[in-house]
Amino acid sequence: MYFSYGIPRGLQSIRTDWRASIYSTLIIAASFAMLGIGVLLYLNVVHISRIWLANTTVSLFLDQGISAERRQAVLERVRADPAVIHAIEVSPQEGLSQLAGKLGADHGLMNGVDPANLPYTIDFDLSVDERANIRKIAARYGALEGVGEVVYAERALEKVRLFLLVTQAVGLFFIALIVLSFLFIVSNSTKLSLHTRRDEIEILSAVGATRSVISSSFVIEGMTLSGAGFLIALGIAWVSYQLIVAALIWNPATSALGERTLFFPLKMLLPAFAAAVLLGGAGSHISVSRMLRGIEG
Amino acid sequence: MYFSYGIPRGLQSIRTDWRASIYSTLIIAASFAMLGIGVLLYLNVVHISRIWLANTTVSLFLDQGISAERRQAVLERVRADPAVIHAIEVSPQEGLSQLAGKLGADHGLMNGVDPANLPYTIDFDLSVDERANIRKIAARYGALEGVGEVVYAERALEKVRLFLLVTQAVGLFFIALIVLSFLFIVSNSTKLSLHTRRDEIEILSAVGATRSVISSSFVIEGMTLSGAGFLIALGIAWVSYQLIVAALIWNPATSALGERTLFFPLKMLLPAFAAAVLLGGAGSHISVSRMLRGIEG
Amino acid sequence: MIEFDGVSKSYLGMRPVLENVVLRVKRGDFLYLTGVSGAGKTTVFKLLMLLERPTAGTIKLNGAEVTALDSRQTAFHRRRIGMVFQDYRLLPRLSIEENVALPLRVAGLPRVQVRKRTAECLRWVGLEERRQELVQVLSGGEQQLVAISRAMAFDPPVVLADEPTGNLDQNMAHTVMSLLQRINQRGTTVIVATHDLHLIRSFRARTLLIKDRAIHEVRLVDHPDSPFSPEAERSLGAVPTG
Amino acid sequence: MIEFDGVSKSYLGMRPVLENVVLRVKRGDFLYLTGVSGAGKTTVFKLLMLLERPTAGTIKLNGAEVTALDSRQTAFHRRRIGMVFQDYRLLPRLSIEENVALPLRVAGLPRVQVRKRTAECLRWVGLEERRQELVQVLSGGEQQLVAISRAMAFDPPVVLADEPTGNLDQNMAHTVMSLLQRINQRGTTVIVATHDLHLIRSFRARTLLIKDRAIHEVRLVDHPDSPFSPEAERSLGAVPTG
Ligand SMILES: Nc1ncnc2c1ncn2[C@@H]1O[C@H](COP(=O)(O)OP(=O)(O)OP(=O)(O)O)[C@@H](O)[C@H]1O
Ligand SMILES: Nc1ncnc2c1ncn2[C@@H]1O[C@H](COP(=O)(O)OP(=O)(O)OP(=O)(O)O)[C@@H](O)[C@H]1O
Ligand SMILES: [Mg+2]
Ligand SMILES: [Mg+2]
Repeated sequence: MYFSYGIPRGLQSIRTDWRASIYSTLIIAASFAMLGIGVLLYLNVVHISRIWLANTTVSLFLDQGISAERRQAVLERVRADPAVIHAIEVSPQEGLSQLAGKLGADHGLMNGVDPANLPYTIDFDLSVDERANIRKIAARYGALEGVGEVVYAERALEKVRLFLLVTQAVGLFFIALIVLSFLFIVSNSTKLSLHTRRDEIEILSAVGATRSVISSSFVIEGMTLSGAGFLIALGIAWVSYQLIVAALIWNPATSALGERTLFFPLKMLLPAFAAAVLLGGAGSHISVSRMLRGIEG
Repeated sequence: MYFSYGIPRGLQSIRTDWRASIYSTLIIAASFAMLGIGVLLYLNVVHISRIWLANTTVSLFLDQGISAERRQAVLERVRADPAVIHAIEVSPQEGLSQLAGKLGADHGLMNGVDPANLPYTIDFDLSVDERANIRKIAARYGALEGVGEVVYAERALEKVRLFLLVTQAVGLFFIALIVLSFLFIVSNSTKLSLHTRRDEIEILSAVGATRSVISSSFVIEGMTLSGAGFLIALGIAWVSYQLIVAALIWNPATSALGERTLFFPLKMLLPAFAAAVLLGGAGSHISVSRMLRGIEG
Repeated sequence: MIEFDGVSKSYLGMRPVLENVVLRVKRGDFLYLTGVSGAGKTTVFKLLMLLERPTAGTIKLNGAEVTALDSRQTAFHRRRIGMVFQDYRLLPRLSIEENVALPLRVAGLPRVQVRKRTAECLRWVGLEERRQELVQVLSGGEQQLVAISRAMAFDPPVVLADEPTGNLDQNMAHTVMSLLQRINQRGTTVIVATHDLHLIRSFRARTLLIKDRAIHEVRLVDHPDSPFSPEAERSLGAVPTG
Repeated sequence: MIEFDGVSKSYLGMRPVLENVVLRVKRGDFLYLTGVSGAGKTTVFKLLMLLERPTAGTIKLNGAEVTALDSRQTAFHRRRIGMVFQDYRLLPRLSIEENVALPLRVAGLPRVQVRKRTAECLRWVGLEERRQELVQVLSGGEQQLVAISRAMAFDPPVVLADEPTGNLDQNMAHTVMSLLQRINQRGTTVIVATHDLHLIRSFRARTLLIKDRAIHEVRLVDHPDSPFSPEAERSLGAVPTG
């Protein structure tokens, strides 16, 4: 049925009524583009805020008067940890000047502080995947011999968590709305283009075509147009993405941001393409079937 | 022409082919909804980050050994400034404990600091409108008698400015894309629905209707459907907005955020509605005219 | 073969078109269905094709009740009837050949067979040379020939021709009627709906008249100008010819 | 009034339909245009209506060259010609009344006048009782009557009727032909395209034949069965009647 009638007829239909095909494809492409843009924006906001806003620097304050060997052993232990990135040792002098830097205008306050009172510290960051486990990791290092206090910005972490929560909730709500709008647009444009081909469907039915044969050519047509729309939208999204990343990287202030952006991964695109094609086919099938029930009374 | 033919015929067309009218209206509504959601999200992100992210606390460090009267005079002067909100006086003791709080885990460092070395400060915030003028305002207060140093987080401000810049640039780019997609969807669905009415246009032309008469009923139809689509989308956007705000306010952590959100102001909605109606009319007019040129050869 | 029993049809909210119609057509019959404009000729065909459902009564084809068929059976039922629609019902953007091939293709016939049969049907109406042309650019008569050709494509046991010569010149009309007679001689049941008394005069056959919502048999008389009795002639609203 | 001078027409990429056609029709003429299926009858009408443009030659109506008209003038030109299309070209979702009123409404006539004129045109074809019915549910013949009615609505100086009786019963055909003759007597130029020799036989008038891409005048003879000379009859592909 599909090979003898549906596929050739569906493709022929696209060719012979190429104007309507172009209009439908562009509607679908634009809807996919809107959807893709929404999802991409959301993914990047969550991704980048997860990386950037999370200040997960952990400071291990080593015991006062710790031996140089022990210090070295702790440092090596830290560096060997796969959860850890960017581990560095900070001497009391460096620590003091860093603190002065942090205080900014208030740096005058540090004048009375004696570096001899300060401990050596080891500062490190956690890899993105391990950031959720910061508490456990901190506790683990706190129990280590030679480590006095373990410090990390617990409060800042809470803020980031809240930010992510709000962003995700609001973002997902909006994405749900966009998906709904998208489905509305695609289904109504399918209905609109089929509505005008009621004649054709009636004629096919009158010459003895079964429902599934009639639907087959429309399913092929719907799948092709939807797939084409998806690919066009993907092209638009990709070009937009490249433009934005290029603009971000070009500006030194945002170049690090630009390098952290995401495009849709391939393992997401292939199922999405398949879904788009199926969606087009299913939409056409449903519309045609509904129309046929109407025609047959 | 519009009264004797265009308006009655346009409205009749909507009624008699109500299915196609519903399909078109829903396509337009969904596109407007996507557009509206995008714009609303953008407006709110910019608006809220402008208010919330901008840490514009200004600290006036008063001269060491300033008289109590003079301190009072400066405070009153500050409080009388319309650009200023939340002005408070901070004693050296209070300042020190605030600083310890800021340092968090590093608070042990403050043990060696003597509050007698610290000055009185006056901390205040700037009203949202005046935040851009922070430099000028700081300089003005620096010149005041009794004020030693004026401190504000210049670096943080730069960061926020950058954030806003990136958000606005990326946001506007995406909004441009959404607007383009929107126009594509609306124009192509107009073309699609007119394409199928080529017969009707040919018949009108054959019975002696001028181009403007033919176009008139389609213009009325396009305006009505586009206006209806706009209103439906507005309803969707409003309900979504209310839901999100209610959710934000319901959570104590985000309730302050929820209270700061914006919906489209009325003075923006009225022109937008007019634009939607005009867009629908213009789109139909252009499509019909192009088709007529094709028919007349 | 075709049996209408007490069939009534009224379209939604309209006065009835047919009332309590009884009709018997035997396999291999050739007959005319006539009546004034709006009498219900097309309606009878549509009922038989299941394009409309009767308000009351039963319709049988080969003893099987057609109104009881489900969607799939309806499709197979329609393949047993070739109908020439009064308004042709062609797909304008397809070529002549593709329109004629349509019933064969939707039935899933192999490509070679479709091509062979299509060529044959087109030869009968003299359109095989022009088979690539789009139907939408054809003249009225040419479209009618395509419609006739398509109705024959399946070689169905029943052919219903609704006003098949209304847009044809006399020569072409003669060809088409001869064609219908030829397939009838091979066993196909043929019903021609027409109001063209000259046609009936040239190709005499059993004639049914729809009048006052019922189907009557018309008595044929042996008169060179009119095949009908004066009474039947009057019911048909015919004006005296010649 | 109507002048074709050296008019040729070939549709895109096809062999020519008309070549170097010369035609003169005087105001108040009544004439038949005949020819086999696909001869070009409809094409002649479409050229005159400016629905198609000639490949060569000039067409004049009342001395004004129609091919030189701009878009607006074309609309006014078409209001001077009432055409009954072979395929009716009605708007199926409008009522009978609205279809007939269409040319009047698009011309901007006041509502009262539109209603009055529409009722009058519908009365001529006997459809005034059914004016509210949708065109899409009408029978073939009823639609043809609506198309005829619409062509008269503007009371145009020229009426072109393309196969106007192809789907009508004899009685209705007679009514329509009498109507055309009556408006012709009031000064309207009427051209009827038909291949129905019986029609020409009943309502004799000057007859033009399209043959071999040219228009020929047909000599009328005084014979009860055929109005044409045997030669003309042969060109028309008519089979001997009776
Ligand atoms: N779908 C429908 N809804 C309502 N009325 C209809 C419908 N189809 C046909 N009719 C009406 O039923 C009557 C019979 O129509 P039908 O088409 O059967 O006539 P007919 O004998 O074929 O006439 P003609 O010779 O003009 O084709 C007509 O008056 C027509 O208006
Ligand atoms: N738009 C078109 N494009 C290509 N060919 C066309 C077009 N319109 C008509 N033709 C061809 O021109 C020829 C004349 O067509 P026309 O409709 O004028 O014939 P006609 O005399 O009216 O025939 P009929 O009696 O069958 O209506 C036909 O062979 C037809 O196929
Ligand atoms: Mg009929
Ligand atoms: Mg013709």
